[in-house]
Amino acid sequence: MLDSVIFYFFAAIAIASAALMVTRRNAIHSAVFLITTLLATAGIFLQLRAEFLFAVQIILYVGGIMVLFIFVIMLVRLDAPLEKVHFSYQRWVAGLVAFALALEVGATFVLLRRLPGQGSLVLRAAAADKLPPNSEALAESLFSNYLLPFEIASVLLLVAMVGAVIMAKKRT
Amino acid sequence: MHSILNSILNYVHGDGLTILPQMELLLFALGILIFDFLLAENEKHWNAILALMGVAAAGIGLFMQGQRFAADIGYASEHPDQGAFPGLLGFHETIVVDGLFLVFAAIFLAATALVILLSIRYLDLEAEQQGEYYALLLFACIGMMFMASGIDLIVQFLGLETMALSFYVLTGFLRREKRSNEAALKYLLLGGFSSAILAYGFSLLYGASGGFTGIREIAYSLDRRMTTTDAHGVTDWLVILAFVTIAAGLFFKIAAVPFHQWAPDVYEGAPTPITAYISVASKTASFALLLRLMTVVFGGSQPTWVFLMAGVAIASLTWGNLAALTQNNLKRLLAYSSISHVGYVLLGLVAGNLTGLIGIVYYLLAYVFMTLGAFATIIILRQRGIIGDEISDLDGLYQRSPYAAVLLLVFMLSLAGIPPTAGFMGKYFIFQALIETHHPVLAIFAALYIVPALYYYFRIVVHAWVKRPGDAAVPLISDAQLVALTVAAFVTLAAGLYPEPFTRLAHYAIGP
Amino acid sequence: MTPNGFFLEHLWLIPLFPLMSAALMLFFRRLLPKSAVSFLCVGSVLLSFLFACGAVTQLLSAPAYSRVYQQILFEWITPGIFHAAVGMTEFVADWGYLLDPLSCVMVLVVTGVGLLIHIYSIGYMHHEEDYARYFGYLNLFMFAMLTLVLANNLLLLFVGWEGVGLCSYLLIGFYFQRKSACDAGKKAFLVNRIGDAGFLLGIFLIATTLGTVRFTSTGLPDPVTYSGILQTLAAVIDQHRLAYGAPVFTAIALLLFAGATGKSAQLPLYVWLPDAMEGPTPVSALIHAATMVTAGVYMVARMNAIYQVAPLSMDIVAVVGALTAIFAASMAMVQTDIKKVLAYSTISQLGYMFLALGVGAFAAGIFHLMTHAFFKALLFLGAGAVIHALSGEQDLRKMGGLWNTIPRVSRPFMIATFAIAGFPPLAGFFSKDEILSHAFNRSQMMDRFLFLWIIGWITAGLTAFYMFRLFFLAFRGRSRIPTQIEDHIHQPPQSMTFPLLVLMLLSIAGGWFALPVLWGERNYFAEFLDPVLGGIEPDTGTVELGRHPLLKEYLLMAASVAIASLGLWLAYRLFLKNPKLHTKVAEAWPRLYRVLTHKYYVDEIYEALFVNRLKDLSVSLGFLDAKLIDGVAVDGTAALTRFFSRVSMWWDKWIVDGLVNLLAKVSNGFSVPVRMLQTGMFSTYAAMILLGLVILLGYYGHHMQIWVRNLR
Amino acid sequence: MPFLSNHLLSVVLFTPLVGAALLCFVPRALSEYQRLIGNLFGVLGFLVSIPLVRHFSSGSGDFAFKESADWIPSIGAHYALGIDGISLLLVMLTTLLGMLAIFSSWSSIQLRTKEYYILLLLLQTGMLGVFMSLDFFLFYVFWEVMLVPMYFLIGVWGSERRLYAAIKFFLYTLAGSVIMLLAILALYFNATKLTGVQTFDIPSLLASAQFFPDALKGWLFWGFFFAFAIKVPMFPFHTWLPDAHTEAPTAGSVILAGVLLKMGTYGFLRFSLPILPHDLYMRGKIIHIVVVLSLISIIYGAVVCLMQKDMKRLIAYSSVSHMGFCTLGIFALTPHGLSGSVLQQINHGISTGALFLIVGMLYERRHTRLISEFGGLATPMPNFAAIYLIITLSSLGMPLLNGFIGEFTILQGAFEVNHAWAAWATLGIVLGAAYLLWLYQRVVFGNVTHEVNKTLPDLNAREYAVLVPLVIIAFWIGIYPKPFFAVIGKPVERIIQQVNPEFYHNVSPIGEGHSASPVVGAAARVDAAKASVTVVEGR
Amino acid sequence: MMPAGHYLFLSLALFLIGAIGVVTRRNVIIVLMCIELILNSVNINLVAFSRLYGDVAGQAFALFIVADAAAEAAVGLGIIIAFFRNRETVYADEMDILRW
Repeated sequence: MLDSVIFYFFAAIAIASAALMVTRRNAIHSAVFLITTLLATAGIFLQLRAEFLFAVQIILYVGGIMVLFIFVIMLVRLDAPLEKVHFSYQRWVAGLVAFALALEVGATFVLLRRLPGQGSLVLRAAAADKLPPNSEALAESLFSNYLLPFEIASVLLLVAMVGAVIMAKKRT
Repeated sequence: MHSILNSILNYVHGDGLTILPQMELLLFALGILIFDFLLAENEKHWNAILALMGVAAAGIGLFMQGQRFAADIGYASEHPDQGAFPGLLGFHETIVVDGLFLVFAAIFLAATALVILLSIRYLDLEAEQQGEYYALLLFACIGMMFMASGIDLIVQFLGLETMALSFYVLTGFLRREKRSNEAALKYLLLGGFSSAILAYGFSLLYGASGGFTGIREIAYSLDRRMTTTDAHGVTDWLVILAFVTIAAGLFFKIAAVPFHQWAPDVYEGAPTPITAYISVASKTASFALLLRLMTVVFGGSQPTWVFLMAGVAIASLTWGNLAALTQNNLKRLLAYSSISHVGYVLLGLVAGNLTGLIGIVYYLLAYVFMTLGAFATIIILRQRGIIGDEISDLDGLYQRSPYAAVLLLVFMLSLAGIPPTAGFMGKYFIFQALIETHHPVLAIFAALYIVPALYYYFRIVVHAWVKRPGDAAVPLISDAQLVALTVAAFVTLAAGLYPEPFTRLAHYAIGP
Repeated sequence: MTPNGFFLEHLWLIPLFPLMSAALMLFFRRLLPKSAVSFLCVGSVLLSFLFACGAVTQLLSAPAYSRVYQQILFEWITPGIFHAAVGMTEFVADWGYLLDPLSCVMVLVVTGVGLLIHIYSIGYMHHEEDYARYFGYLNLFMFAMLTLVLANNLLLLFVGWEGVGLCSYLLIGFYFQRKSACDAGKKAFLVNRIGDAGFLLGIFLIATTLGTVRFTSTGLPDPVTYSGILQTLAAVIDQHRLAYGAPVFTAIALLLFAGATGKSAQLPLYVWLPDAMEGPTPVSALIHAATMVTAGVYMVARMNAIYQVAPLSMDIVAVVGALTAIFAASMAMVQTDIKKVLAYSTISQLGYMFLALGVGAFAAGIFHLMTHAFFKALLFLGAGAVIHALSGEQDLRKMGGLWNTIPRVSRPFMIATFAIAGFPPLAGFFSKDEILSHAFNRSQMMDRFLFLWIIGWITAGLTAFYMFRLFFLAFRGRSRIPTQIEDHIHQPPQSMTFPLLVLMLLSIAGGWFALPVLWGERNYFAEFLDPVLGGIEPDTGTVELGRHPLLKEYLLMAASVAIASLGLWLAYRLFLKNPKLHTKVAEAWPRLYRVLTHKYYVDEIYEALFVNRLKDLSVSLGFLDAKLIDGVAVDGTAALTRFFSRVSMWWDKWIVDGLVNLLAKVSNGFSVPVRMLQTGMFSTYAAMILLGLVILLGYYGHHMQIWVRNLR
Repeated sequence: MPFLSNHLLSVVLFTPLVGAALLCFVPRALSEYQRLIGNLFGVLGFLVSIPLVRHFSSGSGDFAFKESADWIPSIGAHYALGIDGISLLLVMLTTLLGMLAIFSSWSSIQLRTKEYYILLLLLQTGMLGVFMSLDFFLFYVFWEVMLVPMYFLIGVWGSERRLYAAIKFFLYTLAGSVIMLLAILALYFNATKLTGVQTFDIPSLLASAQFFPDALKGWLFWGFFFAFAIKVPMFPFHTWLPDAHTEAPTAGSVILAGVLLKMGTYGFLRFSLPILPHDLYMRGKIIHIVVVLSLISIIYGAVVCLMQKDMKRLIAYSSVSHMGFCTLGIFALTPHGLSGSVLQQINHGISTGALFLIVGMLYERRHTRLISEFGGLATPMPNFAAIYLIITLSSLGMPLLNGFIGEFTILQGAFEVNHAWAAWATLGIVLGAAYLLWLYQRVVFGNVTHEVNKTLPDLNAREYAVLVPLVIIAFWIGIYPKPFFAVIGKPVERIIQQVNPEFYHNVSPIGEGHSASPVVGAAARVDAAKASVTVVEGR
Repeated sequence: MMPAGHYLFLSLALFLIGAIGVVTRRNVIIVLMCIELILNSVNINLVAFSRLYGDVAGQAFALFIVADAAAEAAVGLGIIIAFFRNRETVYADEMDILRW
């Protein structure tokens, strides 16, 4: 029961702030709402017993990436001239398409008469106490099964670093 | 000391072998990044040489892999009781070295080498001769190789992202160029969006399969789900959603209609060698990925998506050809034409039989060299003070540089699919596959699209051959460019005149 | 016992002489002086004539029914086997020559008259610059004509047939600077081509019916390998595989006859012959009077076996001949151009010949062909001499009183006029009388064919009338010649008068070969030809005159002489006695006169028919501008085809090609909007990606039902 | 040298290519040398093809001078060459016209001579390859390859609307050939399915095609049909032709009309006929459609000719008409039709090639092709007029010249099958005379209407050298076509045996199935009867 | 434990919101943020499934996704800065040099 309360609470926050993020004029506001969404997601991670990811989400996402975003927003001084029209002119078209997508996904559900939450997806999940300690398990997985992705991720980050440096450095 | 060497050797003969070429590339890429600091402004060419050496080293690594693969396959054929031989597996079966990887990796390496050759003078002209450029090229190549060799969703995704991120940066490498900036930004945003969609699909696939990330396990479990009556349909919508999102992500990468719109803009804005690289290598790598996913994971549901694929293919053919008809920017024109080529390759997937798959590989092989060649000609046009990507910049190329004009003709013929060029052979296999799988109408459609294609390719030829040169100077062609051009032309012609080895290669890639 | 001998063995040389000379003329005309040209050309024809005489003599030495000599030089067209109605057989057209009584007559007429006209041409054309070209064409014509008459199969005959047509085209257009000459040449060629198309189809039909195009296998070593039309026809009828009068025979006969109407200027394809008078006069004499135009007659006679088993076609031939005869004669009465009169007269006389063929009197037809060749050649040459003397004047209204000025011309001309008018004992009398008598016999057999004789009889009167009109206008009465021309009138040179003289003798004596049987003489001519013209039944020859009562014969003769005299008298009254009278007559029947002078408006009808059609179409379709109509009206005969041509062009440009171009335009037109979707706007692209997702999902939304249903 | 004599066809095929390769290395400034080498290889190309005639024996009707080597074993494509009588004639025509075309360009091409000769030589290799290939894959490669040089010949050296014409030619032909490619693939696929052997070998594929179901054969036929119909060109696929012929340089027009169009008819003969369905109804329908299109081509082409103002355009349309005869002959499916058609292809190459050469000569003198610009040329150029006349006559089917033999044989063949076909086609002959003579009259006869024309020089030695061989061949075929028929006969018989075997079994349509011999016997009896009459007379 | 479908639904909602943001926003920085949002929704999926199947692979995957998001953000922001330097704007509808 508590589980559901926690879930619905965080889910509500996540969706609401995501919606707000998309609709705010001010980029900084948007960024702040994104942070809220990410934090809510972190909560859901916790609810799902993914403690390590919860930490990563807060430290890396909220602490790292979003700071970067805000930093850039400041850098490009977009707070000064607020967007006059914050939706671009094709918003109706785009909105329509997105709506159609949502509708189709919904239709897919209805068509199959299997709304999410029903059917065999509600397999009894493994009991929380039977789960191994999350960080350890993840670490083991990362350094055994997913050793190679781990290495590739390092290359990826290297690329990102090099790229960011090249792109952002002042012209010579 | 000796033991360290020993362990390295052990590693190289074990898991290490499966990522040997990537490791070598990485080593050289890092080397370039470091070495770059030591080089004076006028010595930057060494970066390129280092990069080429890296490619060569990777080539040797690839060759070693090939040797081992051949040996193992021989062993497996002598011991059929041990089950089908999937290739050299490594890293907890997240990666495989098989024919497909070997051939595609060879293609990537060749493309990378050619692009490096083409870049040297181009970067000089743009005054952007920097080590990072070559390093990023190699990084991109690493990413593509992982895309081709990964049999785990995570490896594939990370490989894709490595490649994509390198390309975003490379596209925007000419930071002073507005077009380059804009292209990079568009590419990044759209690419990021599509990657996110792809990731969403992967996550669904992970769920639908019951917690697997290896594609073979996923395939196995999906097959079981589909055949067991009990749990039927439950995950169907998940699979569908997964398929749709994955397909959308990959269609974006290969620039198939309607996910193609980034291509012309990015092609136009990016530095031309990078354009060539994107249009060639990125597309080929994404096809490798598509091929793996579609044949392994979604192979069982082929009948359900074949019409979808056909629709996308026809749409790509139509859109690409139509838009190219009146295009005057060479790079955009080739972008549109590459969209139509995607259509042909997808038709191979529609057929889906052995000939079709061979056709895909052959077509991509041909496509790489002929498109690189075509872009190489555009790169040659880039001279001091001339951007050289408008069709009129070609005027009188024949008088100015007959060799380039002749090669351009070869590339255009090949792109159009006129024998005896590689492009024709590629189309040949695709058509053959369509006929074999009883898709005559598709075949007729595809065949007739050669006609408009020829029209716009020959617009280019007309400018190069028939139109009088204006006051344009004789283009200076560097030796490196000449080598690249010649190699591209040689392969394009050789694969058309004597297709046998290339056919074998394609066969090798697909396996028995 | 087959005939043989040197000349027969060298039969192939007869056409070859003129060919070689022609080749020399045409390729080396720059190098040869006029004297050499004359020598070579006349010499070659003389050689042909001598060889022809030799061959005929050697042939005559054989008994009557063995008088066939056939030689095959090589196999010409050998395209392989085919299905004929008689079975599968190999198609072979030889290059071979056949000399039998019929070709004897023809070859002698052709070489003989040809030789005379060559000689005549030396004088007539001596001031011509393109002397060598003229003689080259003339010799080429001799080659073609000799090939025609000596050919041993229909296809080789067709070679000659087309060859003479070509030479006619070239010679009519000899003065190629004159547009009218070129047009006339073209008209001749085209009208002939229409007939030839029929002829060709006839050949095909013969080949597919009988499996061969060779006339006869007589004279060849082996009748099985060398099958002939005559023999196969006999066999087919003999075995009752095709009946006498079978439609296929009629079809063959009529198709061949279509060719003959073109070449021999019969209704309705006669229109080219009057125009053909644009050529030099000796040409008119040789080609358009004596030889080429009779090719049709020769061909029908040659194929008489077919015609005899197709009675319906015989009747049609007779009717067409008779109608042509009177039709042309009526037009000849009012012509003012001396050559045009003769041209219409030629058409009329050819009509007589076809009348003869049609009533089964093949020998009579050939006989008239021969005599006609003599006197008509004489008339033309005479006319040519007159024109020559008058420095090119051809209008009868500007002549007159030449009787004593050029006696070497006027005397032979008068003889020829009497001959053609049919006064005894000149050649024309016998031949024409024989035709009329056969026509009358035909009406005895079938009453409704009496009109054939009546027409022939009336035509005889008309002939006398227009010929004497011509004679009186040209030679008698008051001179109407402008003075500056009159001063230059001169007697023709020897080379021109000699042929006239010879022809005059022939016009007188030519008829005595076939004196009527009732005079107690044998009709040598008919007997001579009987082996060829006797049809496939050897015992039913055409020589049946003896059966008829004498009185009737005499009456017929008297009738024709009487009507000829009437014609003479009328002409005398109208044109000599009282020159004003004929204008009064003309004014009395203005309509008739006008119709006649306008040649029954046939050219105009052809023209108007097409033009009006064209106008209707063009108004209703609204495509064609006035300019086109004007342009087409100028050349009415081609109007319809040109109209179709325009329409076809239009069709080509806007429909056939238009579709292609339209496709190109449409795709180009679509190109721009498609590119416009490439707005450069990021959001559009992103929206497009989403749209793609929608489409993919939508596809599955549709597809899933099936999938799920299958799973359940 | 045994190697050369064993690879005679390869030698013939690649001689022009060697020339082209050699020309690549001649510096651009030395245009005289380029000209020399170009002409040398043109002549050489013809000379090396002469041994083909000498060593060809028309006895078996099978392919001679066969060569075969593996090319793409994985799909069963071979480098396989071979010729039978039909291809022999076409090969000879190609080398001859190729030589003359190169020779005719001596003075008319001053721009980019090197490339010009290279392209002409390449073109020749392509065309020869089409006629020699015994492998479908190879055939298709040559078929397409040849488009490229032709495109450039039109596009670079053509007249005003050259680019339009060139691309139109290319696209039109390409559209047909890609469909043909699919048909080839389908044929290959089905044959492989049938026999289990992967091969592109033409004879064996066509042999397996005999066992295909009729519906499939019908589809295959139409697949091939478009490519060939466009190439021939048959109404309504002909509109590329007037443009291409008109805009191309003289040599290009000569080759286009002389050789390229023959590829279509050759294709019909070699590939389309053997895949005709056996079912008489289906076959009849197909043949009916094709024949009607041929007839329309004949008449339509001729009618359109009457309206042309441009000489080359007129001759181009006349090609439509003449090629209509060829297709008519082919689809008559009788030995006569086929033999005539093959011969007519040669004839058309000779006559129309010569006509284009003639127009080219006028164009070189006056730089216009409008008929109205000429008139009265007989006065300044009498020899020209004479040769022109001969060629005109040959084209309009005057007996003793080549055109007649072909047309007659075709018509005879068509007549055997259907009288109406022949009758309609005969109309084409009549019209043919009309437009050709009218053209001749407007150009050659009459007074000289333009002052410039008064001083036009007559033919020079080089022009004689180009035209006289054609005139000689025209007469040769016209007077003694037997050797040609002999060469064609066997292959044609083979084709008919394969396509229309009933032809050789059918009984005569009239009567109760008598064979030929009794009739001849009866004929002999008639002769005997006549002889007896003779004897009676003799007494 | 909640039914897995609810997590999917949440993730789908975030995905759609993110997609709508990508499509409709002019400011490229916000677009980039929306992409981050989508990646976040992916993570929810992965973690939920991971929990469902009691298997850490999903979490590992999610970790890599985070890494990727970080990398993308870094490069993206770098490019945005470079773009801004040249064009003095970050509005998507003002980048329209490349079109047609």
